[in-house]
Amino acid sequence: MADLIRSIAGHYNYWMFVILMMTGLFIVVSRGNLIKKIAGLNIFQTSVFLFYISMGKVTGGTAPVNTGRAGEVYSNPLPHVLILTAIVVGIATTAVGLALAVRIKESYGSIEEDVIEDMHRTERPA
Amino acid sequence: MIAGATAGFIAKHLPVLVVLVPLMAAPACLITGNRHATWAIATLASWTSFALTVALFIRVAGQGPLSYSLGGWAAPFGIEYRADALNAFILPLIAGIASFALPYARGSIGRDVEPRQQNLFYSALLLCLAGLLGVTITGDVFNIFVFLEISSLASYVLVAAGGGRDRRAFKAAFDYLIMGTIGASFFVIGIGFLYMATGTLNIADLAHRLATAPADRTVRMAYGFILVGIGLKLAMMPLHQWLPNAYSYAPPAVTAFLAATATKVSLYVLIRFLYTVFGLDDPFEAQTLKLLVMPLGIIGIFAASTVAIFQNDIRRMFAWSSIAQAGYMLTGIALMTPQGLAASLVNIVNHGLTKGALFMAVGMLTLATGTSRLSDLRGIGRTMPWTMAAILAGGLGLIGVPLTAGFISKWALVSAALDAGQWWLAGAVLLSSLLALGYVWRIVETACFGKADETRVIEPVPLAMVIPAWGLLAVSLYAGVQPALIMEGANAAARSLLPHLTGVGG
Amino acid sequence: MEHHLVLRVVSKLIIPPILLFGLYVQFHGDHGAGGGFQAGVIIAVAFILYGLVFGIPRLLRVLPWRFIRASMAAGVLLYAGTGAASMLMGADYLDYAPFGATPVEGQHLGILLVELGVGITVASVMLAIFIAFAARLPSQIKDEEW
Amino acid sequence: MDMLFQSLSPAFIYLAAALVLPLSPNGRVRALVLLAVPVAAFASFAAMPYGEYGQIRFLGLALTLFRLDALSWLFGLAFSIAAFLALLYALHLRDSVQQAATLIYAGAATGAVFAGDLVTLFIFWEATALSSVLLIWAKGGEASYKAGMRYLVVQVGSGVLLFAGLAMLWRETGSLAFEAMTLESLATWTILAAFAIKAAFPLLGGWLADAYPRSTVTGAVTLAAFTTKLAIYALARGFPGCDILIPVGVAMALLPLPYALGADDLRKSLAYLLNSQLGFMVVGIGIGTPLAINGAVGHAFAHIIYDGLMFMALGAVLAGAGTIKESELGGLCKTMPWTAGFILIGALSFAALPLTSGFVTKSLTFSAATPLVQDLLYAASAGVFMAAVMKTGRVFFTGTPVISAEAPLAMRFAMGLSALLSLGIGLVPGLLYRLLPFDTPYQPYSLHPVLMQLLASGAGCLIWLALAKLGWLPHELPGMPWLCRKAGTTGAAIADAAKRPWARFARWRKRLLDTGLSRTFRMAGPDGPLARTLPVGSMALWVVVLLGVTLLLTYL
Repeated sequence: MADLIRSIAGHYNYWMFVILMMTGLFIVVSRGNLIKKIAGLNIFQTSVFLFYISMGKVTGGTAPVNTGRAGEVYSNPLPHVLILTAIVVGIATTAVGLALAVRIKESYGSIEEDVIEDMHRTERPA
Repeated sequence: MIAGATAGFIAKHLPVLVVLVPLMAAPACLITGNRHATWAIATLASWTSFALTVALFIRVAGQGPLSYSLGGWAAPFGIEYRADALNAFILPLIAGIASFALPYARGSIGRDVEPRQQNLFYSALLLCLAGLLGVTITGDVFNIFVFLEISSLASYVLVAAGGGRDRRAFKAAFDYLIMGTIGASFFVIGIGFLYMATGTLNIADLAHRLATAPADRTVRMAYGFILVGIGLKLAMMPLHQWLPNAYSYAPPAVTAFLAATATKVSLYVLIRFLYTVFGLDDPFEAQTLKLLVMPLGIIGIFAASTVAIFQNDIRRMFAWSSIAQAGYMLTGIALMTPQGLAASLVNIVNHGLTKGALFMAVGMLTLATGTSRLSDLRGIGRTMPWTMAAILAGGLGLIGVPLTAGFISKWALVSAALDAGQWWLAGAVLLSSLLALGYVWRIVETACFGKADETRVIEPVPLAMVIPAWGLLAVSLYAGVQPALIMEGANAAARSLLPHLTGVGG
Repeated sequence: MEHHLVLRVVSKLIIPPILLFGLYVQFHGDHGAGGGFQAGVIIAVAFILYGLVFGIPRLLRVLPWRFIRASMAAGVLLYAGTGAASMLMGADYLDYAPFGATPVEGQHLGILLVELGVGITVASVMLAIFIAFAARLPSQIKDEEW
Repeated sequence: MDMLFQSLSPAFIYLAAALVLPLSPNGRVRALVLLAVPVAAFASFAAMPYGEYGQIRFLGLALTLFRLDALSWLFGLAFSIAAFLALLYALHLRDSVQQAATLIYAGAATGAVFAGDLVTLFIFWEATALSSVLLIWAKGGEASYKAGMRYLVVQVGSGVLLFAGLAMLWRETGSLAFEAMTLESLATWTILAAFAIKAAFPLLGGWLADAYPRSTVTGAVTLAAFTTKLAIYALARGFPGCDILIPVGVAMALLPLPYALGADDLRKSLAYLLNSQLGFMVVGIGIGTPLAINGAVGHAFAHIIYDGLMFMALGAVLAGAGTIKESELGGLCKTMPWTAGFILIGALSFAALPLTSGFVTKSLTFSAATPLVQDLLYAASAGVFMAAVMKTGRVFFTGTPVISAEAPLAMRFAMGLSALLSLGIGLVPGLLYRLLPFDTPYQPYSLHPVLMQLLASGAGCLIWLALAKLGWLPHELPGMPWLCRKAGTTGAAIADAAKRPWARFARWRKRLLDTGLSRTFRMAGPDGPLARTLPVGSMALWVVVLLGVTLLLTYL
């Protein structure tokens, strides 16, 4: 039991990752508002960032900047570098998603998915 | 002298130039405001990169795999571009389709994008091309993710470009974006797990370490996430729902380009991960292919073909047919034999060519009549016999009638299934051809035997659309008559991948 | 926005240091914490602040739309061009060694150029995103909406 | 160059001609070009030494595009003649689609005959199906469209069976060569089934009488020449001496006859007659001795000509009088004397009267058969006489003349040529015998066959006259199988009782099909759960579900 608790507590970063991921996905699944969906997507992506960053963290390590002092412990910089790219990708995705949401709002007058689907249903010729 | 030096330069940097040419042409298009100039740049870039991919294919076929390290950092540490029999086989398809899609876009894009913004459209198309080429050629798994996202973001924009004509394109692009991002995020989580397990991102290095280390839960998690993430991008059956809308509301040139390349590249990534990275030496991985991917592929073939039969919109019908075709490719991959893999690879290329030509022809039809609904196209075969002939020729390819490219793919898949002792699969593939016959027949029936609407106005189709569509169709027909080159390429690729496979299958 | 004197004055005071800090982060990146990504965002923030306080039209007078779009492309071209230049000088793509007398010196220069390209792109893209959304507002934000 | 030219099957001459056809001006020049095609095709292989040409590798399979031996040579000649006559007959047409379809159809049939392996056979087999259906559709109208659809389904189905069979055979033996087979495995049974459908075996041949009468005037002539005879060739090549074919062939010769007698539509009647003639050939193939094979093949050759002649003549009637219903026609020898003369020769050939081509070829088979089979076949001959000579003869030579125009010159020319050929073969049988695949001497004009044939014909004539006297002649109740109608009230009651379970089955099948279709539509139709555009949320949910399933598999 103690082992279990220790293993759960010891991997708290992964638990956070899982919780954030599920939260994000839940929002995408359950909310009909397109902006909220994008927000959910962002939370989901953030969980991925967290996953990578915590993966590269070395306990007691500092940022991998060469200060000239000997014997310093660095965190693994590679996941951080990767996640920088992933953040940029995330921003780009959010921007495109928001732009699409704006265009949807302009052409449909709504960003609620069910309203839009209703419009589709009525305007589609049989 | 100069020519020699140039040739040497190109030969030395071939793998990176393939991606770099469209990647640099994209911002150049952005700066050049003039739409004719941007079109010229884009076309030139795509044809150049097509020539480069062909050169790369010839070189790899002759001299074996080619490795290129970016920034001078050697392979496991720096990013490596690596061309081997597999991706050198896929690359010409991507660049080639783009080379046909760009002239086609010049004729058709005026309907969807206003002249002032066409340079943005072309640069998005080039970015998408560069992304797809990058995914295919890179030897670094994280780099795959980055290029995948470059191409995906560009393709969301390209799909949304159809919104000028039909606002549903916006919603389709939005759905595509949400789903694509979830897929890509799953993929990147999978890569994270792989990195956790091995500490490397280089494909060859990963393959090596995973082959020597026993597979643990982390690797299996990685496998699951990557399978689902890529499955989403390639429209594996229950994850396909983004595709029909995206393909039916995007501008015709975009649909033709994406249908022929985007899902194909995702399939390539799947093959790369399954056979090179994971190598299927963990029984779990083989088990998943057998218990999950194979059934999903077959369900996809039948369900999507059945849905296609009942569609009223031609583009939507062919979009569903694309999902069914993805099913064929998945079953080939899941056979886990060299023949099955080769069958999938042949199908990737042949279906890419056929579907590209088909969507181009349908685009011509849509442009001329202003509709893609079958019920509005009765008797169109009499007013537009040539376009209908092109659609019919492509449709025969989807059914798999002999002398078409589709026949070669089906033949390869059926004989692979027979070789693997999967009689029922061969039967299922043949049976499913009847479904394809069903939806192609509906088009022929409506177009050729329906009562024509006398008041219909037919607008002239620009030559810029006609020539690429027929060109691509001719290529696909040629691939049906002379399948040797594609078959050999696919066989070489399959052989190069399967030494990894030990003790599985049968 | 005309009446928010405090905001206007503070903005005017704070924008030059932001830009300066952005430049510091930009050019410090090759041997410390910093680099084009961060600097690009910081520089963009300066302009976004200007746009927020003084309105998009005035921002577009400072930075014409055409200029922003061109610099998006130019940044990418600078990045990719640097790599291509190293190819032309006989090394692999993105291998900056041949730029200087020694490989280390060359890499300094190369990274500087690449980071500059990244910075320009990031800054202009952030600005473009901001303007693309903000310019869609029907009118200026009014006092009573704050 | 010479090698390349030689290695191409004559089929490609037809196909190339079909390709350039739309480019040539639509007039007399095209007509001449069209007529030159079969001649050129025949000339291309007529003098070539026997052997296998055009061996290519395709998908790792060794294919033989062009195998020339005695059997394929003869069928090649027969198809060239048929194509020539059909094109000549259709010379007045200005319909590119029909002309091209005819060329492709003839080319595909020729290609199938020269195919040295099963894959090539399959490809051309399907090509005949696809091209010939155009000839049915060319007539236009709902009925011919639907008939064409049914025809296509059957023909393509036959091709699918052939493909399945050849795939299995390849698995078993590793060979794709198209040689004589024995019925010892599922593979060969499947291939036989494919041939059987195309040869219109009993119960499998419904498509024939369904489709041919619904095609165009000229289309029927073309259709009658190729499809079934291709199947006969395939049977002669693949299953010679296969015992089961003898009873099947006898049944095939007998069963369609009542229908032929009962049909009011003369072309339909002719289609049934054709089916019956195929039975004679199938018997010959089943017997399998050199003499019998010679008989079957020779009969197929002769049949192509006189059957074509009959379809041409009836087509001319249809074109001239506007109807082909027995009940609406009469006295045609007054208005269409040429046609009447030609059709008489065709009908006599059908009935295999001495001095006609039908006699000299059929008697080959007869003399190879056992006495029982012989008697049954003579009985069938009597029926053929009734349906061919008496039934058509009555329309031409009795009754009040209906208004009708004589056939155009080109049509008459084609009919005359066929009639001449039929008589020529009948008078100088050695001409045809020399071409037959086996070298067995035979003299048709000996006492027994001549006598038997005349007896059978006489019996047929008498029965017909008796029926006419009794007023049981079929055209009082047009359009239904004659036997059922003549069964009388009690017979009708029995038939009704027998029909009931069948009707129930048919209803049940229809309901099953209907509900199945509507269920499928409800699932997969545009608004069905499979095809509906789901909200993004549900799509994302599927991703999670699939991930869950995959990860669950890790615990297995």
